[in-house]
Amino acid sequence: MSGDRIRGAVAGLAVGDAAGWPASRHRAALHAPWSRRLHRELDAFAEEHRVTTLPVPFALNQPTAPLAVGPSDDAEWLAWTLLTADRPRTAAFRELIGKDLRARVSVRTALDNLDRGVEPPASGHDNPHHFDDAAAVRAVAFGVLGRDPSDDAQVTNAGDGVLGARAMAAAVTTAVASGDVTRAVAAALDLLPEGTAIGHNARLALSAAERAGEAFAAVPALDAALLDHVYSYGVGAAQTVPAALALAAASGGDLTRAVPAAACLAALADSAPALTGALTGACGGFEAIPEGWTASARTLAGCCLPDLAGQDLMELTKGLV
Amino acid sequence: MSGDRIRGAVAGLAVGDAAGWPASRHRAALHAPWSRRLHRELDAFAEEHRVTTLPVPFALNQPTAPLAVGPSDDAEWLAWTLLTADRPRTAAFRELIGKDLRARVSVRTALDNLDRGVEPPASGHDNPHHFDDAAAVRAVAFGVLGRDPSDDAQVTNAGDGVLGARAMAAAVTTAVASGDVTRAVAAALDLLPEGTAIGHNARLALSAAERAGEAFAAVPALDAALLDHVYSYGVGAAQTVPAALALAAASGGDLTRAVPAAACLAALADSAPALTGALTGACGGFEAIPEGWTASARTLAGCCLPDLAGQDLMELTKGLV
Amino acid sequence: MTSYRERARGCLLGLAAGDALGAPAENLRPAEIRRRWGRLTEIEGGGTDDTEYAIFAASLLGRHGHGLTPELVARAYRDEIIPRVDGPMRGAGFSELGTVEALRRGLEPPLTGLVHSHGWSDGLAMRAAPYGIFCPGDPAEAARLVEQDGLVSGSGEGILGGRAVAGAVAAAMTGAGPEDVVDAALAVIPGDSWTARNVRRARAALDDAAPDEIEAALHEAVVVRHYPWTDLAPEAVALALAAFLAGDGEVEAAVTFGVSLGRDADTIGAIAGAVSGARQGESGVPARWAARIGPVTGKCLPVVAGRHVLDTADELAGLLTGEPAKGR
Amino acid sequence: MTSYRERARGCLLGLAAGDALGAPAENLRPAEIRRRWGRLTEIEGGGTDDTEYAIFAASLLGRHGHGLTPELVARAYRDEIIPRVDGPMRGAGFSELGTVEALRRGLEPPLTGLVHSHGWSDGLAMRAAPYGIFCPGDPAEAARLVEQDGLVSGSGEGILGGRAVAGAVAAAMTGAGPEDVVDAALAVIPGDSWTARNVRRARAALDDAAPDEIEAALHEAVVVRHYPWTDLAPEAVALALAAFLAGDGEVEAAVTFGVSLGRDADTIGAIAGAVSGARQGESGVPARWAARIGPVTGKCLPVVAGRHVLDTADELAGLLTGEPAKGR
Repeated sequence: MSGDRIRGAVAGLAVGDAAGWPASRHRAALHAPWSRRLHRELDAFAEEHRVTTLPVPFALNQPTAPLAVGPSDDAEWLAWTLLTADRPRTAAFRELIGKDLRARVSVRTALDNLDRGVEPPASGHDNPHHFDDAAAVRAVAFGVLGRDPSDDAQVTNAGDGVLGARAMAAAVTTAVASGDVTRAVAAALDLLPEGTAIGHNARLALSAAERAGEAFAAVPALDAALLDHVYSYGVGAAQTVPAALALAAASGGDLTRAVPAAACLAALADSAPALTGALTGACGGFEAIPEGWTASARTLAGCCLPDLAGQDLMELTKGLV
Repeated sequence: MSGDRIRGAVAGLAVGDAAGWPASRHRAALHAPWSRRLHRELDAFAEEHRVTTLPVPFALNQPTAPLAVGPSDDAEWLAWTLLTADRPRTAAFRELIGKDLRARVSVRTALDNLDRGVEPPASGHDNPHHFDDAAAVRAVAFGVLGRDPSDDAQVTNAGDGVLGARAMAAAVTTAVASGDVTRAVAAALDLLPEGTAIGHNARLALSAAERAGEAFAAVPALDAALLDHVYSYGVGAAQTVPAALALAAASGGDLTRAVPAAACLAALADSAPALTGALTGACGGFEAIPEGWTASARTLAGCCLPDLAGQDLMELTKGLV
Repeated sequence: MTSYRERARGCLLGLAAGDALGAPAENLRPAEIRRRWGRLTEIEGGGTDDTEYAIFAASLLGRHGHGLTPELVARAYRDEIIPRVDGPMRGAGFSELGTVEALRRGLEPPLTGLVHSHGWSDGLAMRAAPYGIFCPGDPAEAARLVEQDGLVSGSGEGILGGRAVAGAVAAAMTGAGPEDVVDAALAVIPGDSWTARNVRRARAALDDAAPDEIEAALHEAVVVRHYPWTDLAPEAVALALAAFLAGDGEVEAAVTFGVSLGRDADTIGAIAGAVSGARQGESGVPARWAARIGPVTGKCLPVVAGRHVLDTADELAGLLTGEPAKGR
Repeated sequence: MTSYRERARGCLLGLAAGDALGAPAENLRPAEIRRRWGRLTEIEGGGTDDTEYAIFAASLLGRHGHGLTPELVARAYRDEIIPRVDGPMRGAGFSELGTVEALRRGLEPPLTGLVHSHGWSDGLAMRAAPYGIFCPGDPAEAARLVEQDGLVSGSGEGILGGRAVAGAVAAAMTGAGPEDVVDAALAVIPGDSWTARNVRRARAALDDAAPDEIEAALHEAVVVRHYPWTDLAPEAVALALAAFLAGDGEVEAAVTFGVSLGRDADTIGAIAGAVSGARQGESGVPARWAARIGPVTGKCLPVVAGRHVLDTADELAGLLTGEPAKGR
């Protein structure tokens, strides 16, 4: 039974990763660079001609498969973490230096730091995106393994970025053990001090979602409570982790309600659905996730970590039951 | 009771319009042009540096209100249609020529055609986007009024674009009268010949969604059935109207399930959620829509039709009960 | 009198030359073309999809003649095009790529041409010339035949654009005067169509505009302003036929004027070259252009790699006269 | 001996001059700056947010002195900044704008500085000079005071950047040598911080690099590569202090070198100008620069419109000496 929930956490992250609008943008990275340049030119054309027809990623003279529904950046980084979880974290990251890969600003900067001799925790701290949720995504792996994600997290993140990772790992571990979303959320909250942005936002988000009563209904309140929009990074742990906790709670742990609601939080649609999917997938288990989604979300595209192209994410959970 | 469903159709469209990822892109049109140019430059930076942190619309030295959850292009064009529904359609469109506005390629080209003396139906036919769903969005107005949308539709569209409008109007009229999603979908299907792309796709979509059993579960199957991704225009009536019919049906007419699922069909997230919201809003009525959504979706931003900035969309339904 | 063979060779040489001449001018504004080349008169590189697809269309006629049906065309796509689409398919238009996707999904024509959003593509018009060659003096039959091909990958105005070009070539194959050729094109499409309106509008612009304003007048008459792509059949066909008229049906004048208009310049050049080449025959195509036309590379359609338009022309002529194709 | 008043005037004149000189170089690469100006030595236009926010910070000290608290700063934002944000707020940094949003939502410090993602902004460092002026010879108190301001709009390294600059100015107000000034900056921030690491790294780069490689070495030492914005305090403060050292504590040399580094050039120039100006006093600021500094326009902070940095300097000096401010 906990095996089903372990698989649910991993598949749930991939489903949420695939459900968000940005997934096809990430997957389109597999296309030739001119394709994305043309995308920007079309956007400029629409601006100039004042037409509202926004360009969506397209496959002109490029393979169409990357634009089908499928997992993207977060699922690949989760897979990489599962594959390397038993190795010392700094050593695992060091192997990525110089490789052809795509990653969040925090990870890119951390690799640059390691390359310059800046070791953890400075590698994650001396980092303009120390607050992003790269480590929180990877923490799903440590959550299903029942391990502390801190050593991993501080390679690339600091502050709210590390707290978000600890909260996600604790929530996933608790959800895998109990299937109980209330207990999972409480386990996360225990690790998020009130005086931090992420701790403040998590409590704000949970009460806003509770008032709304249901996941989709909570979206406008979460937008108003969490996002400042001045320069709204879409992947800040202080926004995405609280949104995931709140939507998981509001849905009663139902992935089919929580993930699409997360995708409606437009500014957070890159990773909030993935984190939400991991939490609710862990609560409900793999078998509760619609088959069409697990079928289309389990095979990695290699859009961030080319070595993982074609890898079946669910294979990586085989030893973990 | 049908008054509640009329208001539900109108509010539902606005809610779906607000729920999709592209809404804030449209609303950001209220910001200074350099803001969107900078957005494209940030996208190019991310490409060059191979970072996955995608820029989301931001409000640096710009008002933040446009980036809060709210309605965008489709809600404004619906409002314009409600305001002008009693006027001859060509005359109503003619008044827009030369005005500062933003619209789909079909509408922009139709205004250009009218300006050159190309009258309907050629204005909608001699039109590279004759197939888009601009008229289908406006048809929600004719649906709640119980009128034929064809005269309106053919000003800007032809072929599937006009069929989509007829189908939407019929479905909304039936939903307002009956509250029954099955009958509403059947009314739409009656007007969509099997040998057309929209008719073919509608039947394909409905059976795919029925097999999936539930709205969110149906998303991957709809993606596989409807989208070719070669050059996937996000607003083709032959894709968005079938998706809306299928998700409305799969949700049993439940807006809180159908609209967020539509937002997960990434390539169609611009207008499929809006059309889905109109159908399910008409089935369930205004009171069934979460209050947080109706509160944030009813005030128009003026991002496409500046004269409508601040207009309360629900005021326009007052005479229609 | 110019033989069918000479006209067929002139038609496809003109098509290939216009394709190659126009390729570097594609999507440029006329002013930018003038800035770069003055008048663009010399072929710089190879041709594109226009030539390769025309050779493929001719091969369909060689096998099926007047018995061609959409089902046979779809089968050729499935047997000869799709298996060789190895990873990305390069150099084809949206409509062909959309059609390949539709065929892969198991759809049959006409749905294969309806389910993508580029039914109006000039992808049929660019390859319509062989149908005109095959029906000299019979524009209606040429138009009927090209429609069999078009129903697989296009719809609406895309099919009408193919019909117009096939009809024009069929008329030109008899050496008809330029105005008669354009009348023949108009005769095989509905008057109440975007393509017909554009052809009439372009013709009127030619009549009314001062010589130095013709380019601008043609753009004003038919170019879609608020749309980012240029491969619209109603536009490309109208501009190509206008170029044919402006060049008084002479290959060099028609093609160089056609490519000076920018937009889908290679296809405009290919159509103008095909129609005028059919009218004048092989001798009408400048020798310096003909010298630049070699076998196609198959970069867009691997199945035709190594084929030469002159061989294709000879085969088509052979179908008409019953003679086997001679060497190039 | 140079008076506090002369040093205060030198500090804020230097800040305003560096801000104005660097403004056109913001976000340019050093090579592009060289291409455009050779060495950028002449002020072209007005200053930016650096100067206006510094004047605002000084006004806080004038009212609250050593009793300044984050609550008082937040009240000043609510009373004097937010009501005048009429529609868009121009010319401020992310951190100030994010803080305004947080205050509008009813948050209190330190959450107002924590909930946006730009805690590390150099927005505090750019306005830290008045706190140093106010605490001559007492870097620790200058740092404590600037942190009260910083807790409203920043966090972490953003606050440390402000502390370092305030500490440096406090030391410079006694005419300390350049190395001692930088040591004072380091003394008021944790050694295990990004800012301290960057200052040490920049200093080492200055020591090690050949003269024509200093710019590149400084970039290599502290510039974040894979991030699109340049307003990071650990970077701007390290580059500004490096410029101060490279210019041997002289205003013109320090500021012109600082703005040659690009990145957040106006803030780098402002900080280098403030520290060196405090050290040299008003006479150290080139007269041609001083002549270009007029009252601020209030384009970033309407509440300070019409104020002149020299009046502000005199008021701060008056607080120290008990004398009322003299005319400019």
